[in-house]
Amino acid sequence: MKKFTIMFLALAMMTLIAGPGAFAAGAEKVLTIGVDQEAVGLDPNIVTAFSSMRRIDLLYNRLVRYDNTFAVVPDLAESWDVPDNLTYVFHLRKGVKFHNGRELTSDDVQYTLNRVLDTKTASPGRSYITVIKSIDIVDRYTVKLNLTSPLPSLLDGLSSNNLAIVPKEVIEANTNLQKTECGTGPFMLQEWIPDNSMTLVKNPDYFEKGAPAVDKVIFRVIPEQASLYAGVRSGDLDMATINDGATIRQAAKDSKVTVMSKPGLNMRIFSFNTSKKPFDDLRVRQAVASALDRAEILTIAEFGMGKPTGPLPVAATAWALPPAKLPFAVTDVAKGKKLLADAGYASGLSFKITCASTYEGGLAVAQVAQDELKKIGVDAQLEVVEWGVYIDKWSKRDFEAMIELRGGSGEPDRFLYRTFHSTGGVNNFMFKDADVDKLLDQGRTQTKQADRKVTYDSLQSLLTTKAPAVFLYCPNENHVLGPRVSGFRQVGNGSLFYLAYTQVK
Amino acid sequence: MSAEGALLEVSGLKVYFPVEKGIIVRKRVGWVRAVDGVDFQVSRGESLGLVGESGCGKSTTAMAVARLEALTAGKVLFEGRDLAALNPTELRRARKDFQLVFQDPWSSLDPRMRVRDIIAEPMQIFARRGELDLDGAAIEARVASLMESCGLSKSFAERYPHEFSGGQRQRVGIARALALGPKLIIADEPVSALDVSIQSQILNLLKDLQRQFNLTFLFIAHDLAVVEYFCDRIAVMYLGRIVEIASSSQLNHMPLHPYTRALLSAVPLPDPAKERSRKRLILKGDVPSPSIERAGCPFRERCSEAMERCAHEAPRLSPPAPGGSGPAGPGHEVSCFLYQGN
Amino acid sequence: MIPRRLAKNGIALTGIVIVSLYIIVILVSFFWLPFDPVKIDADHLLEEPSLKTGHIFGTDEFGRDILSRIMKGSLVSLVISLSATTMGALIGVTMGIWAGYLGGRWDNWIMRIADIIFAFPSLLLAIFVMAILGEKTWNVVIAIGIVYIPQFARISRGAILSVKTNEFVRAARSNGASAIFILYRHLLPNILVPIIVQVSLALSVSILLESSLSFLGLGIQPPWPSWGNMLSSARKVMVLAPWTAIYPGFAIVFLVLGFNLLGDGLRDILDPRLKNVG
Amino acid sequence: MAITTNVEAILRVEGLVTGFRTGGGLVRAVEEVSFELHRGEILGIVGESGSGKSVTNLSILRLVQCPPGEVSAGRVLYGGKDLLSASEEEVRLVRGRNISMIFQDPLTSLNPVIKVGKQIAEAIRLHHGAKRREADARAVDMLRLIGIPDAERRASDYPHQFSGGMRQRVMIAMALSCDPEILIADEPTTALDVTIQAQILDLIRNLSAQSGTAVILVTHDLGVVAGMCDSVCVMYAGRIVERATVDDLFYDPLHPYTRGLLDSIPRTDSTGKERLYSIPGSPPNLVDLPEACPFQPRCPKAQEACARERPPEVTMAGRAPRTVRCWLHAGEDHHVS
Amino acid sequence: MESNVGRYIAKRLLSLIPVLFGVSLIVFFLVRLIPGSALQMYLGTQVEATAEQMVELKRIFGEDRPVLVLYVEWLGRLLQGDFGISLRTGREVLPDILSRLPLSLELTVMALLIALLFGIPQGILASLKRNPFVDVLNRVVGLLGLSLPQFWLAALMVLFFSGFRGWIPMGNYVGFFQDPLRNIQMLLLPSLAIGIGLAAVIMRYTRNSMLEVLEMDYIRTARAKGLRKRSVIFGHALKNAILPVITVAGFNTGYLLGGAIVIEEVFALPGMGRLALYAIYQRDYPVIQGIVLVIAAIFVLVNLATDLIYAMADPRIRLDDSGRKS
Repeated sequence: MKKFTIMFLALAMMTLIAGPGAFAAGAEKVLTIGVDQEAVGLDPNIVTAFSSMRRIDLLYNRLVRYDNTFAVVPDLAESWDVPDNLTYVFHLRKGVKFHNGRELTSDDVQYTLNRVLDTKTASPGRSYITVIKSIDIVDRYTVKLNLTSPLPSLLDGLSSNNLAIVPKEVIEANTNLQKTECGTGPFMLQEWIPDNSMTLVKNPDYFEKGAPAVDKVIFRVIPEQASLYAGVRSGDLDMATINDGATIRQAAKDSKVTVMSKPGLNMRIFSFNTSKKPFDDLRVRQAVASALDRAEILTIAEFGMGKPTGPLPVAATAWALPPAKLPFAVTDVAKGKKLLADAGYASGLSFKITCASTYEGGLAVAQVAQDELKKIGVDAQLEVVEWGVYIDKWSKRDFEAMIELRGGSGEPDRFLYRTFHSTGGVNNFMFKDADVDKLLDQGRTQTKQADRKVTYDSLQSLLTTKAPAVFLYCPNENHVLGPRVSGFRQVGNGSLFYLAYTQVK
Repeated sequence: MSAEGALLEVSGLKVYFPVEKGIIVRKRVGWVRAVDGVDFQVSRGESLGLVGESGCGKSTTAMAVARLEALTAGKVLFEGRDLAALNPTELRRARKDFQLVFQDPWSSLDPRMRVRDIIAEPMQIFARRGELDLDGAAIEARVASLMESCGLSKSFAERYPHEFSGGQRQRVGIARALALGPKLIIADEPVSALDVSIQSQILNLLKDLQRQFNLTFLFIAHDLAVVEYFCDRIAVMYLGRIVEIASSSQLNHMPLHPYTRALLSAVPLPDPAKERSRKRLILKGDVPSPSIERAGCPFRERCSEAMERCAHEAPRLSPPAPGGSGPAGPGHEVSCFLYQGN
Repeated sequence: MIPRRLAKNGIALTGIVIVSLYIIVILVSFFWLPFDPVKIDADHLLEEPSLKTGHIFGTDEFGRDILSRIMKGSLVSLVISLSATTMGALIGVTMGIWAGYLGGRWDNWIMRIADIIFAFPSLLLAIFVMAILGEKTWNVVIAIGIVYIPQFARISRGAILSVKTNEFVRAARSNGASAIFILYRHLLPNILVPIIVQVSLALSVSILLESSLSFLGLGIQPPWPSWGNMLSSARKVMVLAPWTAIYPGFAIVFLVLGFNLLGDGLRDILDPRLKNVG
Repeated sequence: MAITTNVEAILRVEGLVTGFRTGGGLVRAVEEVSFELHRGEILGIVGESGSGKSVTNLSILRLVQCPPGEVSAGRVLYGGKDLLSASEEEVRLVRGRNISMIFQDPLTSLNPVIKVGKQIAEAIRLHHGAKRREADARAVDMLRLIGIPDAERRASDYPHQFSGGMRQRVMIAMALSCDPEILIADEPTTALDVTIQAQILDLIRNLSAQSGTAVILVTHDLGVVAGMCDSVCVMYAGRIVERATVDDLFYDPLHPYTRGLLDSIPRTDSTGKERLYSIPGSPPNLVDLPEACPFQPRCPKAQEACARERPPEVTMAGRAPRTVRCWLHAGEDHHVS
Repeated sequence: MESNVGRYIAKRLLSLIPVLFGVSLIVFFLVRLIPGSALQMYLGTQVEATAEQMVELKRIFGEDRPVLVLYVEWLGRLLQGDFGISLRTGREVLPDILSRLPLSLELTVMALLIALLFGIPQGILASLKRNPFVDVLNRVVGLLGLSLPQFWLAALMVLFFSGFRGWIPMGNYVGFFQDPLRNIQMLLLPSLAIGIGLAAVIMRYTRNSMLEVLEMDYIRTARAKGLRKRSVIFGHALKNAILPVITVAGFNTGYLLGGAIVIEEVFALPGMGRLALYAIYQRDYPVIQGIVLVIAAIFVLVNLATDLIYAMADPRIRLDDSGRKS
């Protein structure tokens, strides 16, 4: 007993003395980034988890990618031609090497696209490119895609991480790439300790000269937002991805750190199950739309870290109409009350808002919405469920109203078609509207940007009026940076691709 | 051996406790032979004492007679009916006729019940099943009269057991035992836990009650002096068997079995002169474990007169052979080769 | 007898005073609260505790008054802990006393079941139950109650084992009493002491468990406050506004302390061995 | 028989008062107890439960738990020193070396988790400064001496591995390991069967005779007293009601309580089956005893004075110190010295 | 003697089988009662999948066969030591659990040590100082420790210590064998948060047990022998008083292990509790099943170890087949 005590005290003392100074900085440049979630797997064609995508950003390349203005720019494809709207020809960069040293060729592009298209792979990226009829290899560095029908969002789809180009031999050796990695990206996987850290090292053969600027990127998994922020403050972390408004607001006042914040592509919506009473009645949906105060919701639920939006994310400036120009832009309690009364709910209405206590589940938004709806005589109950139950209810359409966070897109077709078309894969509103369907189909076949703009402008108005959901706001994408970091840029879809150009002192 | 007037007749009584091993499946690996073949009878109105040292099986015998311990073998004839063969309902009914008085005045009364309820409970149990024709008022009256018979002041009825001294608690226990008007009282060391001055009170009370209610006693004790005072006949037990049985005075003045003699000589006499002059037989060693199976006489290791025969043959309880060490009275039986022909 | 001794025992008395304070707060909360505990107030987000604004414990990230929410939440916390403990105690004690009384095979089976429940990490078990049954107040009660079953089963079994050797049990049997009669009339009243003490411990632990569940987002439904879900939502803003976490935390600490003091005092009073001391 | 007058007293207890504070009030467990013990003497202290006989002996070595117990008055003179006013350290050195104790229940009185050899050796090392090895060897010797077979091996057994009688032998070995002048045996055989009791009493008697150790034998069994003791103190309700040589006490009891006690014992050597005498009533509650003879409510010879005033301790004429605390004999006081 | 202990351990280990079997049965069906599925979680609200893809996905996620068949298959593989493959990460379950086990165990052991090192001396002190004021103060402080919610304490610690580098793990957890000092430094606060409640429990048990033991006859014997107070307390009293403390400590070790869940989450420690939490959130059935089984096994093993330690400390306990100790 006594021996134990002494030993323990001795250890404690040594710890105290050795403590903070115990780790020495190496000569190499290391950037440590804190994130709140661990990657699930690393196979770009298979994973769906947002957290995995953030690693894949740095490990793999796609044919094309978004830049920080949501413009599609070359990645592995140096350039591309679109001879007609059913044919795409990509010219690949030469001398691009996979991390195993082999050069990337058009075979790999063909293999990857086929892998995604194969139902056995069960790739979430398949829906982006189902229109591809065949993939022709023109030469070692040229690939031609033939489509069955026009798809203006094809390039946009190809920029998805789910369509990152992978080497055949590594997949065949490992059945998939979940635990291993062999991309063409600026960084290579060195070590992965699940739920703790992932260390990436610089790819010396990266095709872009001068990139990456650091030798190592270490991802650290810290679930608590407050701890992430504290980590950047204390210097344990160089930067952190934080999505919690309260923490960001705190960090914004802090001179020790820099906060980068810009509206992202994600979109917070208040969605209705249009197949169920009372939301099968358009007037009820519109009443809710009139009652919700976007500004207040943003202030309280996000601490102001976001921007009101319409059906297309405001950040996609090429397409999105500002919400002020759309119907129901202004909160109008009287109108809401009248609409309700017209629908036969003059004496009030009660329904359940399903939400989850996680960030995506929108509990905070739901609480504010609940409060606001009281003003038009709606007694909304919150059904706060665990995230898995939330997803279950979502996929079984077992809800009346729901607070959601939808991943938007810089390209209107890609987001709107699957979300609001009556055959759309993620149309869980059970929304069926002939006019909307018509406009969506039309947008797909039109090729000219100006024509499409007209179509999607009217579609935005129509969707806001028909209100399968109330489009609330786009939360900001936030990064908190320590003093050592420079050169980082935010994309807006969460991508950390610009870490490849980020420097540390 | 026809027991004319025998209220209780016990024959071949054995109580073995299994020694078990194993965790998932429990297997029996041996027996503790707590009672190993006991025969005796108690006549109406008689008091039979069972004496012996701790672990000799006297209490187990009493409990088995009362069917509070499962019998391994043997018969317990109570008024000619074998208690061992009764089904649970019959047994429950039969319990009215034989009741127990326990040793420990502290644990034998439920500390959460008032004295009145403790004494009334047996009657309530039987009345509820319609086996006793007493209503609430009648029960209350009977409780009062029982308390009086047992020397308990009426004012005690509302008190809890812990408010009493040991002697008073023992009186409560006796009143409870009498509640159903039993024929046989099995008293398991009823005065062992009491101080001398209280012990004599209780012994006198029991004697009075015996006379008053014509009770028959099976009286268990380790104190020979107490048993001799209280009982008509005494059976001495050792390692689960009766080694000697005789009338009290006979056992006192003419003990035959070496164990009985040692026991008697070990009892200190409250008389300095006698103590100084008496010759003591001090036994060697301790009582052996009852879980060991043994051939021969159970007492032989500690016996100063053990013969070779004792090691492989067990003596049977029988009247001493005439011409042995002296005259033995009627009903005097002993289990020792010293007193048996070949 | 016991009430008088309770009053004389300083520890128990302190416990009673603390618990009574909470009960008074609950009673008051039925009629009066400083502010509406669920009313969102965009003008007073995360305000510091101040006498001037009347938010003496400050406001949370929705501008709701923390004191009002703590007061409102105390009912939920107390009701949950009482019900869950009662449920666990009823089931557990029933299992335990029968196992102890019947012994042998029955004992083995009943206690194996208790062992199995016991082998589950308690929080995980509660999480499972919550996830299966859904987030309703009564399900929190069930989830927490289940956790207690094995504890009560073990304690009451042990107590029965020691009480059942008492001669008054034999006396009852010799009077022809049935097993149920003996169990409920004689044995149960005599094992109440350890059970009562365990109840007071369980009461306090259930408040902590409810908080843990709410902390993980599985407890009481917002916007209705429970101390646990207040802490849970405070987690995000506590760097900014420590009072959002500190006051609900103290509310828990003091009530749990109250229950513990009460239990400790009860143990002193009811344990006959300690009766002569102090 | 040791005639005690001309042998020096090695222990003198004078006016000892010990009380316990309880929730119900002050329990006066020992009240003005005085007696003396002489070299080689076996002194019996006899009384029923709660009469204060054990507390008296615990008070001698200041072993009464404090609180709630408290020795509030009196002197215990040993070796020219008053143990009650001596320092704790001085008393500690007397314990086990000069005055040893054995207790009623040898199972609970031995530490269950320490080997018996070690428990004996402990005292030897402490009081004789013996080395571990020596002490261990002496412990084995002691075990052998008090008749434990295979002592060498048994020394490394734990108490629960011994039978009741053997355990009491171990206690005795422990108590005698430092050759004390006085052995206080507190109900040493109460938990044992009669045949084992006979063994143990025999052992104590022989050891005392051999080594000249004086013994205070606390018991409730007058038979044991008759067989063992030279002189006796009878206690009732915390007081010594009668003090006499063993023969005087048994053949000429003076106090009504002593007489009642003797008459209520069933005897194996009696002839007839005459009804036992029994003292009516039960012992008094020691809290707030009235200023009266505590035995008065049960006494067949109670007089008016008995209910009014506490009887004085009367020293009687005759052999040895003979005292009685009773109004019946109040006029017969003989001060010897 | 030795073979006896061996046989006892073997038998106790055998008796774990029914318990673990029961646990496996319950956990397997319990997790499937929870609404939601791993497949749903994989798809989330963003992914479109065609009917053919869904067939394939259902096969991959094991939703194409009856649950009973799945159980039998799982049990069969389990008996061969194969815990299956995570539905979330595709990694093997057992190595994933085993890689996190050391941290959780270390956390538990440290918390236990803290509890014992604070609890026992404090408990002894409390039992000796019979001054009512000190006694009450001691008990109130002890009870306060018992009343602090672990997660609240942990959150406050993070709040106050996050400014000091190195005291709060920031996803840079290092194993004990990589850097013992850093490791202990990092785990000190978390284990304090977990251990403080148990310290209070241990203190109370030690105190009560000491009080009880100090009233025992053998303490009187020891004093009558003339032993010094110190020898009486440490040589005689503590040896006995520690026995119930062993039971309580062992009893609570399993609880500590399970209770580390929230703490691991708050302190960002890659332990088993956190794995369990995510597995539940993601409906990663094989991982949940594996973890619950491992924790249950550890729990019963700890109980066994407690019994063994108890038996070593208390010679009265014979490790034979007397069955369960109550």
